[in-house]
Amino acid sequence: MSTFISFILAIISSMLIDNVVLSRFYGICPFLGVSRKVKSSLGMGIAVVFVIILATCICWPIYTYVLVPAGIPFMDTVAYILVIASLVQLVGLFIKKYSPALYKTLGIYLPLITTNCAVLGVVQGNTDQGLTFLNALANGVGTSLGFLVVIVVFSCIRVRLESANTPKAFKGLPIALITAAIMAIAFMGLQGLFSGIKL
Amino acid sequence: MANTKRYVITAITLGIIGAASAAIIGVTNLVTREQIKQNEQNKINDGIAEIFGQNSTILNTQSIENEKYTNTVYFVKADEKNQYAFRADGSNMYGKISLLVGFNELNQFKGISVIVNEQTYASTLVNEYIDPMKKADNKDEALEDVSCGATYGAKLIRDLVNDARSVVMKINAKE
Amino acid sequence: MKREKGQTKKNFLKGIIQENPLLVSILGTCPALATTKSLEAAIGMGILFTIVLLCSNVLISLLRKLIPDEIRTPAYIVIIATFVTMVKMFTNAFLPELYSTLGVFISLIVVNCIVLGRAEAYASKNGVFDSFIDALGMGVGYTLSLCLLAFFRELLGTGGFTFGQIFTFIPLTKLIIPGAEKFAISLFQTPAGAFIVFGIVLAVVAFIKNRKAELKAFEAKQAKLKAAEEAKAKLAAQQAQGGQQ
Amino acid sequence: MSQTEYLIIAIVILVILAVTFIVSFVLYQRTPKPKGCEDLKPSDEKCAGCTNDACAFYKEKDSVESIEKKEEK
Repeated sequence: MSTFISFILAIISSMLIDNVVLSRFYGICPFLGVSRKVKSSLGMGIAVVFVIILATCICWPIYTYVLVPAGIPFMDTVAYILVIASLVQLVGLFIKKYSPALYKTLGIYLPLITTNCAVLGVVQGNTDQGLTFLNALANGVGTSLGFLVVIVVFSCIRVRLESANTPKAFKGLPIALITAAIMAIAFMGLQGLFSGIKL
Repeated sequence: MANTKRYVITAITLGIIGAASAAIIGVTNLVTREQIKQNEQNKINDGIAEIFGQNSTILNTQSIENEKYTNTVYFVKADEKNQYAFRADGSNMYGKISLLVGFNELNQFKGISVIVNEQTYASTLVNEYIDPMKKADNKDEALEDVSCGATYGAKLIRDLVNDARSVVMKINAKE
Repeated sequence: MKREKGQTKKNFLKGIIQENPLLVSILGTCPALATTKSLEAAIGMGILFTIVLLCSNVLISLLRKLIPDEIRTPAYIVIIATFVTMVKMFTNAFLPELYSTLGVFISLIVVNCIVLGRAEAYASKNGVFDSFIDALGMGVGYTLSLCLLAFFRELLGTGGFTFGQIFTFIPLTKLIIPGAEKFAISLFQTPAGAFIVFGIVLAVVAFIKNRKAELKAFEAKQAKLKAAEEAKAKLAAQQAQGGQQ
Repeated sequence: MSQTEYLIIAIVILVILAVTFIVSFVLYQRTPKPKGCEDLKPSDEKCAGCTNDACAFYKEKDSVESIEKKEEK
């Protein structure tokens, strides 16, 4: 029972407290770039959630059962980037062949995910921190859901930002960064949630 | 005909790139492997010096197999008494930490030092739990008030220290 | 290919001013926000980034005729991943503090949009020397903009600069402005501060760009006005001549 | 299973990963877009903010704009 609780706590912790975009800074490029329309950012978020969970499930066993016994743990980055890139292409292939509707919404983001820092950041972070598989999976799920939550919330704000009369120099990206800073402060408030939990 | 020729060339170039990258990584590995091991060893020496004082020397090491991990016990000779230090590794949902836990010849808890700290909240763990333990003059009492805290951090440290204590007890009993 | 006289200088300066990867084309923002907590970490990150960019640009421009067009991107990704692993191993061995402060962000250079972007946009089309200069310009430009961010974040966050924690061969020096420690706003050391500093820096860059554009538009209008007056004056002179004959 | 055998297995797995990546990359490029999506041009609505010029659609976007410019002339 306690492992189940710690699994859920790990998900919530990496989703809200240690949010991937606002406090660990992985995945800022798509976060700033693509979050103009709510629907497009939702599509991007779902694609990232799908790829992160698949990537964690594949990369962690590769690291522990293949690379470490073989004595070449330094090859982890090469293996992860190959796994993530082939995952993205295979998922794209699958979507292209079997579901045109899904391709219409997600198709444009798939090539972007390979250069998305969040996916490799999470996978590399899992093994660098030496997490067990359960914790790594929880970290993956929590991080991707956190990414989805933040990117959708940010795109709602950003839609309203377009109509706000910001000074000429701040139009576009600078004002989006300042709002992201305010969101980061809000998320920082959740910092002490778990250090006091009695288990 | 031209098609297969193109495939052959592609395959050869990719093969060359793959072989070249493997060679580059292999050579860098050979160059840097000793240095990385040396860095590890320096960290452990600093840890032991921190716990047992500067003039401590490592007599010999013995590796212990248990269900979770294989780790080494360091037999340390400090101020003419042979004492023990055990390196305990552990991880929780925030990441891995490995501590060097020192015991004097009467199996009393002597000190603690952090070798590897990959926790996401690395600094909070050190400030809240490990520094007070180091500063406290009565070590055993400091150990108690840390291990009664039931947060994830305290729980992890308590497990590691207890692991170390059990291993050192076993070795002492044997001798 | 005729080499214009100033091409290498222009090619180098392009990376720093016109097409600065971080401040103008806003690429590679992930490590920029994360590693600029201290000036030393920013310098370290910049150096590592420049090394990877130089090696990958040179090797890619060497092999550009060999790699068939269809599988360019996978070959580039493998080459960049190799150099990143090499750099990671060297930092782990010779600069362990830099390795532990940067942590995951050294491996994130592989997915950095600049490295793949420069490889695809420039190195696959130009000669080795041009790609080297372009990579050097981009690397120096990226490092300078990282140091700009880190300068403000560390100055405002801790009231001064500490050197020697990461590059341990420098003796630990703390250049703290006397009395500034009390006014240090520790918000700038947190992620929120990174967003604020980056936003304001981008706003200043946008302001300079708008100002330049206005100046050019103003000069263009002036030139047009002058040209119109000259045309009128020439017309008047012709009529005066016509009148005298 | 001595370490060298593990090493051989690891190298084989890495090669398999690389081959699957390249094969899937080529197949992804070759499969035609689904029927309804031929006209999925990188419209500005989705690609507006993104500055990642290494992405495949970015190149299409340039080619699309260059075609439009030619039509205007």
